[in-house]
Amino acid sequence: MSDSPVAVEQHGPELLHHFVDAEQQRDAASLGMWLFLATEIMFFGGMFCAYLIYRFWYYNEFAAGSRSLDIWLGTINTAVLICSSLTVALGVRAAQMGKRKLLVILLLLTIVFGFAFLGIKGVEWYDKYKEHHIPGPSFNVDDLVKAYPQIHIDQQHEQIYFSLYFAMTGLHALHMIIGVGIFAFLTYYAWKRRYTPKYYTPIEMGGLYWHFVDIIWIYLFPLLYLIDRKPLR
Amino acid sequence: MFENLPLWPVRASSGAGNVDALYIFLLALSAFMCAAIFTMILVFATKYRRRRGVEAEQIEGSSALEITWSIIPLGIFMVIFLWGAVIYFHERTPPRGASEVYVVAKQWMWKLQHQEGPREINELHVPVGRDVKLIMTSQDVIHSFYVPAFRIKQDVLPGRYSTAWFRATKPGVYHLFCSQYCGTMHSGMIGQVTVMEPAQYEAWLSGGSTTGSLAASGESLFQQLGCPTCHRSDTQGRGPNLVGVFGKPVQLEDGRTVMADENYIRESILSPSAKIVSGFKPIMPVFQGLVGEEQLNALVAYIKSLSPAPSGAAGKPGSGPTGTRLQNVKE
Amino acid sequence: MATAAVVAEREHYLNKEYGIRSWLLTTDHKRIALLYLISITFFFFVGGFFALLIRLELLTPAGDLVQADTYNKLFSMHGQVMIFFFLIPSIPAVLGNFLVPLMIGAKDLAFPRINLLSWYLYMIAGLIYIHCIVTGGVDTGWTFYTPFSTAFSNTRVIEAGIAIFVAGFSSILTGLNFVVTIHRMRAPGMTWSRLPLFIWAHYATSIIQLLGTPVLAITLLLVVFERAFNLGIFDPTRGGDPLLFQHLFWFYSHPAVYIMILPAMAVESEVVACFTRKRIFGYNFVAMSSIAIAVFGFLVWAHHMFVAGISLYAALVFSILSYLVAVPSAIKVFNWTATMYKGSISFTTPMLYAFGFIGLFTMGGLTGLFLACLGIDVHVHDTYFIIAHFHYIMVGGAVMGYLGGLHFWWPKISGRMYPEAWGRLAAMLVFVGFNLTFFPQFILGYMGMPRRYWQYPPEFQVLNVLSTAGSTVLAVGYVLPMVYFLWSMRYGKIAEDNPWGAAGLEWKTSSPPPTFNFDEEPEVTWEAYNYEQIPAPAEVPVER
Amino acid sequence: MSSKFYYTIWIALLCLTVITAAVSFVDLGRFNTVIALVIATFKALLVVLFFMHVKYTSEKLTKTVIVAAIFWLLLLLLLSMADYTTRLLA
Repeated sequence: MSDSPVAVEQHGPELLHHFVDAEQQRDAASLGMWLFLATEIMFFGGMFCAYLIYRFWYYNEFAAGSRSLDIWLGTINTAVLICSSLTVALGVRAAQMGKRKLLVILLLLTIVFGFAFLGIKGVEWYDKYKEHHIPGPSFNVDDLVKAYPQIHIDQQHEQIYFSLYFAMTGLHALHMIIGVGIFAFLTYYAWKRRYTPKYYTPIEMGGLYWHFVDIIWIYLFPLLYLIDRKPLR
Repeated sequence: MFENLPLWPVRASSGAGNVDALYIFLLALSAFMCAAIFTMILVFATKYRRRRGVEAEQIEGSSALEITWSIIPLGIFMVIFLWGAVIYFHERTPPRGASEVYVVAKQWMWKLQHQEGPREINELHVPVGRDVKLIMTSQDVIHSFYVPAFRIKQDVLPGRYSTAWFRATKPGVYHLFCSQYCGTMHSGMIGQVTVMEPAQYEAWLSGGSTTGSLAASGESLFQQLGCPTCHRSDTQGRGPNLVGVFGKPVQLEDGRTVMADENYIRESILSPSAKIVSGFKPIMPVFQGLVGEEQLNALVAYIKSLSPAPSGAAGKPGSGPTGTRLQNVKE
Repeated sequence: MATAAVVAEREHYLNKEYGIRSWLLTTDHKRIALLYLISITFFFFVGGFFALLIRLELLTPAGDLVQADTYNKLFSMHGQVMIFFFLIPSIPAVLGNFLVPLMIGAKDLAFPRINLLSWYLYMIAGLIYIHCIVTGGVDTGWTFYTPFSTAFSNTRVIEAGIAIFVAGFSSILTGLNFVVTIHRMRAPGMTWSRLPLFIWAHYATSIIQLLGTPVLAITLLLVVFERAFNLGIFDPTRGGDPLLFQHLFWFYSHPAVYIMILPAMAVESEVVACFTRKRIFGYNFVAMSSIAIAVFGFLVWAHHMFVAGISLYAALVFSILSYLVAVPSAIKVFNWTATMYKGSISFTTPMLYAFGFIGLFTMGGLTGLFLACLGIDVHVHDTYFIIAHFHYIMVGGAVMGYLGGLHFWWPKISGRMYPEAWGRLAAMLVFVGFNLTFFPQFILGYMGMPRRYWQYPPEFQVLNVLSTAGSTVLAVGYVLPMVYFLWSMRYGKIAEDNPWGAAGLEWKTSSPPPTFNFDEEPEVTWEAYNYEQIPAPAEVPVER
Repeated sequence: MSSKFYYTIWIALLCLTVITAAVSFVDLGRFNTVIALVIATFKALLVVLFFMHVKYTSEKLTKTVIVAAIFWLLLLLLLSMADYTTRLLA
């Protein structure tokens, strides 16, 4: 997807010709980034809308599908992303204070957390693949029907839950991949001493993007994993 | 007055006149607005065209004027809204006791079945003066049932029923169009609605092959599929007793209450676990893929026939015979 | 192509550098505007070609010119090309790109490189779409309704979907750039209440682009996923709701109508003010009505679904909300008309387009009342009445606005005057041809002719013949400006800096402007449309 | 802002994550969903206000953008639900 990296346009450390001063340049970048995040909210919003309607219609299937996900991996992944948000926040602070080495380390840590998240996500997807829970001709949830006899599951409707699951986590993961790419870029330039306490807008903007992707996951986690975990009667 | 104008569609249903009246009102309103604005522009353009030595007069604007020309249109709009809403409400609420025609749309034909039994393809015969309710579904993509002479249109969706109704008022042959784009031969998915005098219609009805009523074929299908083992007509069955269910609210296991309409019955056959009736277990097998749309229609018609026809059908001439027939099936 | 015509010695954005690289790697908003101009003109003629074939096919009731499948592809691709590759970018990406920084006194847009990227995204989308066209095309209608698009169409839906997805991001980035520019880059003294109405309308447009387009993007992406990876979000056989697609689609696509029409209104405000030599009547109301249209425009989408099977109550809600958005549109028309009162009106080509715009937009807007009205919509939905209505808005409104604006600012863009007589002739041809093409379609629609019909019952033929006849006149009206604009770049009279005697910062710099727009940073000390302080030109400049 | 402050937010976020996962195992009827969403919103607020510095930004415009985006999202959700929740009534 072509949407994300562009919003963190790499301004040169020097003031670009069409701005009056550095403050105007920074304010423009910040507003631009926030507007971009607003469009991202609407982008995921379309899927949230579909989710809301189908959860309202097919609550049982959503409950069963949610139970079939690994809550441990989900929780760990949430924690991983929160840790990455911390390193990003600390990284922006390091950039502000001109601590170059610390900045590079924190950026690298963020990337590591990013990969950890994607790796765990990959494991979860692979499990779904093994269980034939990927929508399509080979989709089969007999295992869920057997495991949760108390929940009335319609196999067809169950596909809707998993379609949404894969669409939402897939697009979230795509955003993560883009984020890792952006951070690789930022790390390189941080290493190259491009950022100073006076000019670290790209770090800040990249950070905003990363936090946003974290927030999306903060919502995806309860919406997908925690629909219905209470003991079955 | 527009009946004989070639640029105006025929009015052949009880609702068409209402739609035309509102349309003429809107046309008059629009013509007036256009005339007013265009006249003003023309007058200003001639009167204030550029002349040497004459400067434009700078006028800031006027809040009073702005509010006036916001509020007055809004008031008119609300009148239009209400008028249109009344017509729409009327169009979307089929009168009780209407005779029913089940419609199955597929690429690219209309399959219709009267509750009395006769099947038609791309043709619909109806008598003058009888309320006809269409219960429609699609086998593939979205279609739309459109009869311009009746001013009715309703999209026909796969996976659920949508309904429309009309009362024809004028004998004749009218276009039936598919108005929702549905693929290659979208423009070939047309048919005709033949409106006949009641006597002629009865003759037409008895002239066709006697397959028995739709409800009757639904009943035999009901037997064939083994439904009566659980859905018994007493309270001892493992499934709910279906007598008198249709048209009444149903208490569900999860506490919700839903109206037992055509879509509810349809869903309960295809995906029984979606809405479990309070006090019953989800043991019914799924019939998705096992019964075709037309069989489903027959089953729905049968289950509807188990509920007494509403007595509100009085005062609608021509709806008599079907009402009694339905009640006969019941026992 | 634009570089060849320039002979003046003074350095400006066109002659500063030459060569293909200086254009393809430019970050100058004015050059990017010209890149857009060339590319959307190309797509306009592609879409126009499809339209002509459609009209020719409909000359006779039988489907005799092309196959049914071909016809279905023609109207689908006509819609998609015209909407996503011409109308959406037309005024914002060409005139907006050129004028927004000039009008607010900035050197460039806030993100010049993103601006260029947005053009490249548009070109990538365009190339994917052209590939889609030449390898078989797409037949879903421009609306991609499921389940036809996901499970039944055998054409290149995925490719078309991805092309429009990418084009959407181009549109988002343009909107983002405008909002940031308008917030951050205004010259000293250029307060919000001094902004030209052109800027207000573009600001409103950008809001829609930012908040609506992503929803279209995700919706099309889900359709693509459904075709490519067997996901089942809209699939009725798996319990999905085809109406959900329509909700999401129209959440963008109804406001998208305002993406097309608001910028045209932007142009009209400037043109009407200039050629009546007056401040626009009720500046505040016209400015706020743009914002109101952008906001209310998001509340009305399901009026496209009154017969689709939505609930009765939802239909009532969306119908009443639809009337809300009609009020600010009406305010604009009344204010333009009132501006002419006691003005000093000259009948130049842009003004003729403005007259045409007001007339056609009024008719399009009034017929919109018919469609928002539940009782009438049931009958006319999905008929030629709708076709006529939205062509009155999009062609009668948006394209007239675009052409009017192009004439109005052509001296600024190219530094040359276009031939006025030819301009007036083309404006008249467009107006007459347009009405001849689309007015009969209102009647056809009420008579019941459904849209997207390849063959039709013979009683509809007379009106269809009229319509086809009109479309040929319209085509001539559209080709003419392209010819004389090209001609004027070499042979046109050299334009003065402010040939119309217009207010606005863009006329205070030279024609064509220098690369950084102003030789000295402007400081604004006057209100918008201060026509009492600007001398009118001795005569309306006419070529030769 | 001191790094200690960021660590505090981080700890809070981790705790909330554990809490939301744990609470989901307790049968609270409908309130399970409500609590899960309230906690998620609280977490999101922590990230937006402190990690993304919205609390300390002097600019109203940033807040306006966020509020507008959420408002538009609610428009999409609520007006769509206006259809879906009333379909069975008719």
